[in-house]
Amino acid sequence: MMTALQVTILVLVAAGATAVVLIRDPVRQVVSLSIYGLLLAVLFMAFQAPDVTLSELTVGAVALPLLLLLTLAKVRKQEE
Amino acid sequence: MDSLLPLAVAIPLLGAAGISALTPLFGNRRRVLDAVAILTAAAVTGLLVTIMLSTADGQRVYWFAGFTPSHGVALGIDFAVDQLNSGLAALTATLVTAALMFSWRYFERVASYYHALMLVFLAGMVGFCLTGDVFNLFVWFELMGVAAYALTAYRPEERGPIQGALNFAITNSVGAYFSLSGIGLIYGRTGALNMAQIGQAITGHRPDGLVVVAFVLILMGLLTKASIVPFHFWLADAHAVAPTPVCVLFSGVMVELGLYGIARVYWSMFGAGLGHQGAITAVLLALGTATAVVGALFCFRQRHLKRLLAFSTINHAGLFLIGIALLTPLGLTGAAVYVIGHGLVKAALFLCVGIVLHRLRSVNETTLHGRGRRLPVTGVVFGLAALALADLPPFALYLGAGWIGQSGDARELPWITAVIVTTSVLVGAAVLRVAGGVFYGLGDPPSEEPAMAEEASEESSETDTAKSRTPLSMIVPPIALVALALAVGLLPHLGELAQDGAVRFQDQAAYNATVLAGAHIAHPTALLGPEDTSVTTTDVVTGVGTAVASLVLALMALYWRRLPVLRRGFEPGTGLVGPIRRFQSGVVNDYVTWMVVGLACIGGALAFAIR
Amino acid sequence: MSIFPFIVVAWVLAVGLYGIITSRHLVHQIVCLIVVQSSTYILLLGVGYRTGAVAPYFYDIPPNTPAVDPVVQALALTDVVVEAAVTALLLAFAVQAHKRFGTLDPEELRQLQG
Amino acid sequence: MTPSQRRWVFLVAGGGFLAFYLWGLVGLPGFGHYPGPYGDIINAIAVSQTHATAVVSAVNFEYRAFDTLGEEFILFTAATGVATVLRHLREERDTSAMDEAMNRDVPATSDAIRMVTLAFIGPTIVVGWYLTSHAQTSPSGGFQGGIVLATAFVLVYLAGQFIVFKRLSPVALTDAIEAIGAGSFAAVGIAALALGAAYLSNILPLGSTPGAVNSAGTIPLISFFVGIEVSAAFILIIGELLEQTLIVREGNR
Repeated sequence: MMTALQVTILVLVAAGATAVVLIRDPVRQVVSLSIYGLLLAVLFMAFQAPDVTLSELTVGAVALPLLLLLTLAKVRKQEE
Repeated sequence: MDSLLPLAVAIPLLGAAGISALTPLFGNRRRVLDAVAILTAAAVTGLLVTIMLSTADGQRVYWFAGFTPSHGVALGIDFAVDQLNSGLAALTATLVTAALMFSWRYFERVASYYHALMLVFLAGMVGFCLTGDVFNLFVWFELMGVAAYALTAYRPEERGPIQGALNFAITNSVGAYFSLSGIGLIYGRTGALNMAQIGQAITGHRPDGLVVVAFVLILMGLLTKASIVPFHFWLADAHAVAPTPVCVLFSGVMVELGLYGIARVYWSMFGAGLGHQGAITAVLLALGTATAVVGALFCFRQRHLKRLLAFSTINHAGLFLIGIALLTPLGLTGAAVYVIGHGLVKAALFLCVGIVLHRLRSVNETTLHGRGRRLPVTGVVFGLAALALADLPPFALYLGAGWIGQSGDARELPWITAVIVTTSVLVGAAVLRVAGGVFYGLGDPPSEEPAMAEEASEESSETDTAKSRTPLSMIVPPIALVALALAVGLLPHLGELAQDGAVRFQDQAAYNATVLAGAHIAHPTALLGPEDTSVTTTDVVTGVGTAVASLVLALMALYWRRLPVLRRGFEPGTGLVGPIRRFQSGVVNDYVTWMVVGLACIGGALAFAIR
Repeated sequence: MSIFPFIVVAWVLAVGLYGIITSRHLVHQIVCLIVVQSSTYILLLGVGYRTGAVAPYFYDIPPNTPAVDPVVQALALTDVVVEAAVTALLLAFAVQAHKRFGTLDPEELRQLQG
Repeated sequence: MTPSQRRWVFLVAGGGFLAFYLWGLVGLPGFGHYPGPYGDIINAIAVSQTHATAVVSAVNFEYRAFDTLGEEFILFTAATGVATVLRHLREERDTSAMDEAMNRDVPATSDAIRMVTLAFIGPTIVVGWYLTSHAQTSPSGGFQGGIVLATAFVLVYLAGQFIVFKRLSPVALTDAIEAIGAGSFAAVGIAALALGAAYLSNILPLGSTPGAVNSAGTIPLISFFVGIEVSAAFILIIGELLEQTLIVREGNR
């Protein structure tokens, strides 16, 4: 049996993944990826996985968006 | 004895970490790095040969952290070592040693990163071979993948390596995530990650959707690594641009590891539970045949030497898959011997191309025409290796080809021999054409491909300047490898030994009992019986015939423009692949699309058959 | 209803693949690869979940309380590290690709073909 | 293929794939019905066997420590790979370009922001250290802690001091520290072999009280090495990309 929280978060995760894919502007996409990472972290909390939640927060919501933004900044500089 | 098993992975990992850690101390003294790397790889080779010899009397199982299974449930991770996988691991270590020796003088400048990456690559491949845990298999798959992507882009100042590495990394990552999804599915059913335990859990039930889907998904990553059509597109892109010593490992063992993975996953996990051998044989045979044909056709029309050898690897990957697909001990025996012979010979060919690049600064068959006459020794080695690749006895390859063909005949699939012979003739002819044209100046230079000019000019910077002589450290490894391929072919009782290994590999009940209950099975039995492995006159005649036919076709290609009839306006090979050439578009989006198409087709076919 | 989380898994995987094949920007493509991989976390943690069970930490709860599967959580952790590692490497490739080709459109990277 | 052809091919094949995958997924026991036995057995024995109350850490650093070893080396390899791929750019410029770039590219950070950021560095290090050292008791471990520790260095950068960032983490040294972290993990396994136990066995005393910070033998030790490895790897990767962002050579296309 699923709790209402789990169902809600799952719907949000599905929508979030779709949004991340459909946003074609890379910078906005990175922001959406960060939000998607947060949603996943909440989902993992609801799945009783605090350890994975912490990793997803540090990696998915912070570290990877940081790396992506650095890459985009580099690319933008080159185009100037 | 058993405590040697973890060392086969731990030593190269420690070597890699040690090299990186010591770089601040030895930064500029690269001979120290070279020596540490070569010694590490050589030690691992010795270790794995010892391990391989110790498996003759039965499988060895090693439980990490000492967690032996209780009541048939595995708590930890195991290495399950038999003749075939330890032999493949030993081949891997041999080729890494040869490649590192070759690198001694090959790179003008080389950072410690190269040595560390090579050793991690070695550790990943050995771990992949030996593990008995399916998630652990995925971990080593990823480790060798990440090392391979980085090595592909080792010359990032050029366009080719970056594009090749991107295509390689994205396609293989997608494949790996399919595999991981399959692992998740099967875990959800069985609550196990140990292959033997999973196999035991799904045996005896009617195979349902979950088992079929998990099987196909796990195969995805392995088929991609094995460059089976339509998952093969990345291979030529990556092999053509990676540094030559790295190509040796890509073509010589990495692709073959994907095929090993397919065999391992089938016989240690799904074989008994899935049943329906006929359907699985049909699907795998179709994939293997398509791969062999596509690889051979593309190979023949290439002018870029590394790309030509890369497509020949695709052809051979298809032939190995045919051997596995027969599901007979003899088919697997043939594939195993074929893999070893091919690994040694293909490595030697790549190293010879490396020497050509080192001395003549080009890998373009057209511009190199005749210039290889300055490299007489390399020419002889390349020519011999090319003949061996065309199944000339007594190099080991003809045995593998012969046994796969024999096993096909026994299963009333006589066309398999025809596929092996015709595609081997095409590939052998392409490589012999290079040997004759480049090293002996025979015939006319083949016409230039338009896309070729820029590519070849980019190929030069592995070595900074053209050298006037070939260092001994570069010519000895290919000679040794060709000699080794000859020695393997002449080994007495090779067939019986290899087939013993194959039977053990295919006996899933014995595997389960050994891994989960620590049993010692002295006489394993495969589902299908072993066959005669004596070397027949037919094998020798077929092998010689293939080599001679290759030679004739190669000479025809070289002297095409001087032949009296049927020549104007038609370049041999081009007409055959024109229509399918645009599939190899270089765009990774296309490659991933074809992967999904392939997955849907394989899945659909098996779903219809097994449902 | 108990299949719903797994439908989300399949959806996330398929959407990520769609993103990869339609992408016209390498960084976008790499992000789509992250989405594909995220489906495997949901799958792993989903199959290890048990209704009403607690997280497998027995610091302040008695050891025999029903808990969810710790193994899939360890696997998901490994998976997250793999994701971070592969993404970092791909981004380094993308930086170099942009430098060498002057574009990040996969369609325009055509050094190797045929 | 043109993009629209590709999209159509994918819509057909992807539909087939989706149907196929769902066919497999419906065979699962259903959400909330984990069947066991692996996890249940681990849950039942891990606390008494390893004295770690965080069972996930027990799996990561003991039962399946060999996976984690491979995983750490994946990160090590990726960091090495990033350094390999971006190294030529580093060699292509000289140090004066870096100072110029500093002047040109980094907008002046206001003192207020700098102070606030600096104030965060201390707590970040504390949190990272806590996470790294409590793998055996609570949901944490070397991986999460390592990333948090790496972000402390990013804060140093945000405080406006790329030079300080580079001085705190020169590439060769970070690389060496990373290698020592990963290598020590592999060496812990060898130490067990030397003592006659299986590779990666827990050879240290487990401590008397499950849940104590000094309990669980090699689990906190391995977590510590993982923490070193992960933080150094991320500092290396972030540092390489930061350098890319700051230093752009003129006309190198």
